Amino acid sequence: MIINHPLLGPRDAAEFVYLGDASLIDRPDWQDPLAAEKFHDYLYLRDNPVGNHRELWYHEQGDRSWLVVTRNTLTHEIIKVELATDVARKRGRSR
Amino acid sequence: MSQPHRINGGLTDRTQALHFTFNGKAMQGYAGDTLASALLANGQRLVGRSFKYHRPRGIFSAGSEEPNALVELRRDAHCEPNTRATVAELFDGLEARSQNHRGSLEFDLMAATDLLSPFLSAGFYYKTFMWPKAFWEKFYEPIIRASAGLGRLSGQSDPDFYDKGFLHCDLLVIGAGPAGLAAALAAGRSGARVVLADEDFVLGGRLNAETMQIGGQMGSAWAAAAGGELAAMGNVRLMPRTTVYGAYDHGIFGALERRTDHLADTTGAPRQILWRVYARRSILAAGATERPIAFANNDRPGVMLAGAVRTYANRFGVTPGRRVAVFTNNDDGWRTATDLAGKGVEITAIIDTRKIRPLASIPGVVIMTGAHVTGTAGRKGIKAITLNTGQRIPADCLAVSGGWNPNVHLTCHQRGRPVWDNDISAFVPGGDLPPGMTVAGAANGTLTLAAALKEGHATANAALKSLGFTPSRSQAPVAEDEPRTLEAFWHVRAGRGRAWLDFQNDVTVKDVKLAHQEGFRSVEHLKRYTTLGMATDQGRTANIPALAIMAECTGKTIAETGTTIFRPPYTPVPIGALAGRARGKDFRPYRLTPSHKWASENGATFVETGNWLRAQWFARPGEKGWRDSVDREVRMTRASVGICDVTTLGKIDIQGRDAAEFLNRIYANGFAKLAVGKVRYGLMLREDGIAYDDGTTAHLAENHYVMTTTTANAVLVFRRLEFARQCLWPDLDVHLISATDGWAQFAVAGPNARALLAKLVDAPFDISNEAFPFMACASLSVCGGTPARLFRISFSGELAYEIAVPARFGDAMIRALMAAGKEFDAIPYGTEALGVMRIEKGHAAGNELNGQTTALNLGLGRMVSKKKDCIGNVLSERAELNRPDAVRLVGFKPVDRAESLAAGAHFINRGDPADMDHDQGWMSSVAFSPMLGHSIGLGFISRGHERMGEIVRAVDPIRKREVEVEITSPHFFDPEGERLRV
Amino acid sequence: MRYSAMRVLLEGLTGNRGWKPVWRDPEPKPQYDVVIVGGGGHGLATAYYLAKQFGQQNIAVLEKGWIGSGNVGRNTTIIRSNYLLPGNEPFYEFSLKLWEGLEQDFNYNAMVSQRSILNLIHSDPQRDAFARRANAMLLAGADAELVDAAQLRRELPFLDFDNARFPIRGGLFQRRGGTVRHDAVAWGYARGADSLGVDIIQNCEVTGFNIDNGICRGVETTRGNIRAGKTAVCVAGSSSRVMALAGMRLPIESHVLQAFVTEGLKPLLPGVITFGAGHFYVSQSDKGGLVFGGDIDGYNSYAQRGNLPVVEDVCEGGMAIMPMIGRARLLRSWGGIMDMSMDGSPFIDKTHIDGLYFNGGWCYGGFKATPASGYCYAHLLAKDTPHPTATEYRLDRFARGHLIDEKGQGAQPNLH
Amino acid sequence: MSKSVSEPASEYRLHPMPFLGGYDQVFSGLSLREAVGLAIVSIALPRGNPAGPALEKAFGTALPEVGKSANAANDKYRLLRLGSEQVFVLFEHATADAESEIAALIGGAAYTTDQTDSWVALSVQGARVRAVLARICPLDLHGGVFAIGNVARTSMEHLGTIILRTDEDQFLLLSASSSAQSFLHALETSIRYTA
Repeated sequence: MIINHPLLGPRDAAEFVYLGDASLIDRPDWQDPLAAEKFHDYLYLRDNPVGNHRELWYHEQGDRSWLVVTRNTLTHEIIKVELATDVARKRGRSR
Repeated sequence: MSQPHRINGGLTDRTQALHFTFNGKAMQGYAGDTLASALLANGQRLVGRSFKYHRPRGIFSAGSEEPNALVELRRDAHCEPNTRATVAELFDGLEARSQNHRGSLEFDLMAATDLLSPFLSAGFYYKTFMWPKAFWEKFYEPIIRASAGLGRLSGQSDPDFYDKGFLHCDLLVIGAGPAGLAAALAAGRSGARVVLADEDFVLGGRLNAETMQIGGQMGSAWAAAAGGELAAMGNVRLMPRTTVYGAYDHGIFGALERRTDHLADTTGAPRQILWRVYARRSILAAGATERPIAFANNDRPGVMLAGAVRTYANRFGVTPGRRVAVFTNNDDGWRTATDLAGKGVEITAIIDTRKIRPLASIPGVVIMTGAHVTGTAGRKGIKAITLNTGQRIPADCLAVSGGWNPNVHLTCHQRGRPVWDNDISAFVPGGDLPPGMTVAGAANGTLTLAAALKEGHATANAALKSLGFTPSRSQAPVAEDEPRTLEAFWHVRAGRGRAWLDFQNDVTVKDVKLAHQEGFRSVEHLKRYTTLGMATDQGRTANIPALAIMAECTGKTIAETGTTIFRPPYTPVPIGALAGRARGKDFRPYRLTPSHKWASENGATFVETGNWLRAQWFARPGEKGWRDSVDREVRMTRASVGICDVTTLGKIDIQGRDAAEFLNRIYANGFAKLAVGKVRYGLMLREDGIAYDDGTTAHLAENHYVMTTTTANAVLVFRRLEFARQCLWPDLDVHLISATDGWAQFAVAGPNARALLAKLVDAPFDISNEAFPFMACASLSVCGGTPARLFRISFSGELAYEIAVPARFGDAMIRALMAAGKEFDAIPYGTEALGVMRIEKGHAAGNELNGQTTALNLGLGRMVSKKKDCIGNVLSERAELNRPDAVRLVGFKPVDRAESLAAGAHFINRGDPADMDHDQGWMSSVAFSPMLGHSIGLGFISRGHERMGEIVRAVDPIRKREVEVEITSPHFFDPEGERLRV
Repeated sequence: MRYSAMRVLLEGLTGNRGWKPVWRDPEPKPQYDVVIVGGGGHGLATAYYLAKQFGQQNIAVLEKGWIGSGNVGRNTTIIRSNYLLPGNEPFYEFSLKLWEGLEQDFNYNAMVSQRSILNLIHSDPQRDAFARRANAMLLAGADAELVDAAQLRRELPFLDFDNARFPIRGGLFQRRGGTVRHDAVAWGYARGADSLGVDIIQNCEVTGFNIDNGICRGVETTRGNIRAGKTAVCVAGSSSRVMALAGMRLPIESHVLQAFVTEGLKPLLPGVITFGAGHFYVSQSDKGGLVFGGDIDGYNSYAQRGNLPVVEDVCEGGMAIMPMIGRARLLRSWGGIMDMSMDGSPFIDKTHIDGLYFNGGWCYGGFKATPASGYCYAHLLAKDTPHPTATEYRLDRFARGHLIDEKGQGAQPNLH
Repeated sequence: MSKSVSEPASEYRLHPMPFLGGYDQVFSGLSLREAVGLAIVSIALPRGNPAGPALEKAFGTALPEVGKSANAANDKYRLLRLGSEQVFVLFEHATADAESEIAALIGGAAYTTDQTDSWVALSVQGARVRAVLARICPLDLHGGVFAIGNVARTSMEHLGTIILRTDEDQFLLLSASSSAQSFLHALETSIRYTA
């Protein structure tokens, strides 16, 4: 596979390490009254769709950036590639 | 004449005779021959035996679809089994042997199985060999295994080298037949970067096998000229002898280039190169494969594909027979007759299944239309054919054509399914091609020459346009379309005897019918039950006729019946090529510590730790075994001072205004308030609350830390930190860079560590206990100006430091340390002594931090802060991770101190049976403690911390041992930690 | 119809005209006591044991394609019970014991071949871990044998003992491990179940569940609605997709695992060999092909095909331990969809929806589990209590913190 | 800081050793040479506190885009932009104090780390350099794609590598210093196999 890195252009997916569902960005608040349950769902119940999947890839043999790749799990077509930092900020993560 | 079947013409070089042997018999061919064409030239019809019935087999095709002519090439370790003679390029000195027979090829003792064929129908083995139970493995299976299989591997290491590479292009053209050449010419002339690959060693594909003309030239001559033009273009890479075997995601192709397989001397250069081709667009122009018609005893040597017979005559100047008959359902078969007749070969009959007017008349030839071949005669090579009329016609070669199947394989390597085309009665590429791929020529079902050339040209131009190139103005090469009508005809019902579909695996028409009868009607069930298409040729000539017969049985169309899935590779690829250079010591790179050279000069034995090589111990003369060395290293370190290269520990340079906050969230214990100049031990959890890694982090300067990780986890921890910094807290100002390789780091441990270091640390830096206490760190200089970092940390439990210098000084540093330590009898110690000392001190290492243990299990539960946000603390509180009977890390001593302990033993309470229900835990690490004089162990046992002094059994049934052990504190040596603070 | 050598002889003499379909092709009935969704090895085995051991009569197996088209039809055919953890080892040992009597039990030769499985050891910590595991196996009544490099060299002289990047220091044998002809397992269970009255319905895809007040009453399919007393899902790589029809999210990701076979070769390898420092395992089939595999590709996928880096990685591992296979040619590769769970261990459990049961999360270890998975699932369906060897395969174990993590990789499915 | 004024005296003076002993070989149509004395200092750009202007002032050139390099105004420093927050500065500098030179130059505008000893640097040059690298480098090194001055971080033979095109037929390769021997072996093998 080839991942079109937003900064570097197309790179072989072999340069990357796969993590999984991009919802791993949405780490719950540790002080939430339901923290135990939310952390369980966060860690263990991830999206596993047939079709488009937003997922985290790490460019370990490259610029060390984490990417959010939208990829079809049936065709492997990659629809979108974003810097995970940008996605995280958009999702309200900061400090 | 040594080559009785050699005739005039063809592309071989008659001035270059090549000598080779087949089954030890000396033969001769010419440059440009394949082994198959040379064997045919020498009149060798019988070349192998089939898989199941050991039937005699001859050369069937002239290409990579060959099911029959599989041979072993070369000898000894170079022996290459299952090689298709039809694609093996002849070279001087080639040795070839037939395979899969017991006794000689001519008199194969296993041929008796053919007599049992009524009992060996498809799937018979699923129905028998069940009684008595023990007989399967001891008796039946070994017999089946020995008679199955095909060629033999030598059992020796492959002596050849292989390499891999990467190619990038705008357009990959797969196949250099007419369509592929036309496409490559169009693309090359436009300036695009083109790769043109073909599995053959000559460009041109069928052009070399036919007598057609392009632009007034012989097709083969045109192909040679086109090759010349392409070779002269700097933007085109011509790759003959290269099979594009797989189409992978996003335009990446696997291609195997054979570099030395056609050479007698293969030493030095890589035998084959596995290319990963990154193509923005691709054109599949892989041609088509002819298919046979099934009839009784159609598997005898001499029965061949009609197109192959033409290939041998036109390209190689070889006639496969002296009296050739043709059996066809299409116009193409007639061409075999006219081409061979034109070369003076006797044609005895042309049998066409169609009721048509004869397409040619050749004097003396029996021409029958609307007729069938119903049988053949001749045990090891046909002598005659019989027709449905009962007529018997002599023939030593029967050229059969059932039409052509486009080579759609690569179009199906992703999601594509081919679609049935009634016009040519064959599957053609469907709509769902790999992105960027188009198909041209015969592979696309465009089976005539002029149309294929035009399509190649047009397809290339369309691909170029989509890439933004301006196509050149050149026109498609001009030729005439040959007649190509066909009426589907799959098998002859009349006739006595079995009719073969899969020649190699011995699958007959009857087997397909039996599969249907037994309910194996899905094409995949058919394949799996009968083994149809699972041989080395993947059923290239067998599958479609078999599908047609299954369709007949079920009353469905072939389109409804569908095909099995084509999967990579298109043709088989040696494992050696797929592995490339990665073998032996080159399997993975080595990482060497800065003191490696010094250590190897000083008696070190090295051990692989991940990719690192580390000194395990340093043997001294007179030491009888590794234990002597290790015991000495421990004793001398604890008595005076020892030095150990600890560079392999991961080092991560962490900087930023928020570095402290970041560390505080990464580690389970607090890091927010670590003062500059101090080091702290940290425990990292995974988000699921399991202990992950541990190490020390030093606060070097404001906003500047250096973290150490375990050797094994250095890369993984870095990855996790990047995840946290980019995905979880993207606005924390914190930056990471690996410093593992940058610093040569040495542990200096033992009562004289300070005295030794004092000789090296530059004035005025003060390393006294007061000025530089336990857990202090500093940047300073050593040995007269070399920058260094000093950490007062201890893994051994001794007064200890770790001193780091830039890696380029590592070799000099170990020599300086040893020189300065001479007066203290300083010794180097390796990973074994390191391990012994850490066990004596009860420190957890990899065997304890195995990804299954919690801080609680490790006795570090209190380190996990509940007062801050950090990775893993929420889920570490889950109930079952905190059960009162959870295992705890404790120490173990053998009750009988003379006994030695074994890691991996399980703990069972005294009086309990030794079974899984009574399993109390396990011994994780053991060592002989030279300080205590007996074996000690660390291990996990249920409620261990409450059971000090209790005696349990350490059972080790795998080594048939059992030792009674006493549960103790894990801190065996200097439990109060007095030595490291002095 | 009973299969035997005599039968083969008789049929052979009479033109093989008497063989009957191995399973019927019935129309689905409107109602069954138990509907099993998924006609793979586990589903067919479940039906077989439900009928045979637990006396259930009215059972259907629904398969969206052809039976055995999932992972039982595309794997590396290995059976073994060399597990470490108490939640796993007794279960897999139970499975191995079922394999040992399977062919006589269902009267079909699935070629269960206990040729042994070997895990190579390359370092001291690895030996410690394997010793712990071997002892766990013995404590659970399985067999295990720890050998040193010298013995291995005598048994398997073709391994690279002299020049390996990661030296071979020994190995853990399970002599009772081995291989089974994978397709035949599906066919044998299908034949056995069919003969006990189970309806095996191919080309019947489940498109929804009829859930009413928290109770599952049956399934909607491409061949109509079918009512069911109990609905048992058993669809491996499709687990997430199918259970989503019931509104459930699972601790499972679907990943592709590639496997490979070479051209046929005369007997070369005695048993199954697993490289301990790379990703490679291999055995030789009765037909002579070297059947081998390695790591999963590592990204979520339902594509049943993989990519080159893993192909290369696997072959590199192969050449690293047995450089004699360089000239063997890779003939065919394929990809199966693995239901990778969050701790690498499976589920055999009721769901929170009454009447709906789930079996899945087998990662790439499902094949060897087939008999026990079927047996234990049948036990759960028949008795509503877990079989004693499958008590820990619960869906709520992550919430409780009861992890069954053999590899210690945590909630990272692609590392299990 | 050059070798200077007040180095403390010591009887154990340490002499640096190049990771490949100063390797320097000429093959047919190709030369391969360890770049000894090349200092590497990484600069991390602070978050929420743009350092661009300060760095531009310090080096006399704007920071290159990711994947590009630029020479400082004085031609002494070459800046390699490896990531959005990461720049490597390469310059000739023999002693082990390169980091302090850059830190002083940029005056605290960004974070600096000495990377000199983390990397082995090999310069490879010659007519067949692309054919040699094509055996191990997954990147497209065609001049139209990877122009002079382009820089990328990738993996070759399982080793992380930074590749900088310094001329039409010349590349500078940086790979981890601990595996320098294996990296050299990979290159030498490529050279042998393409001979």
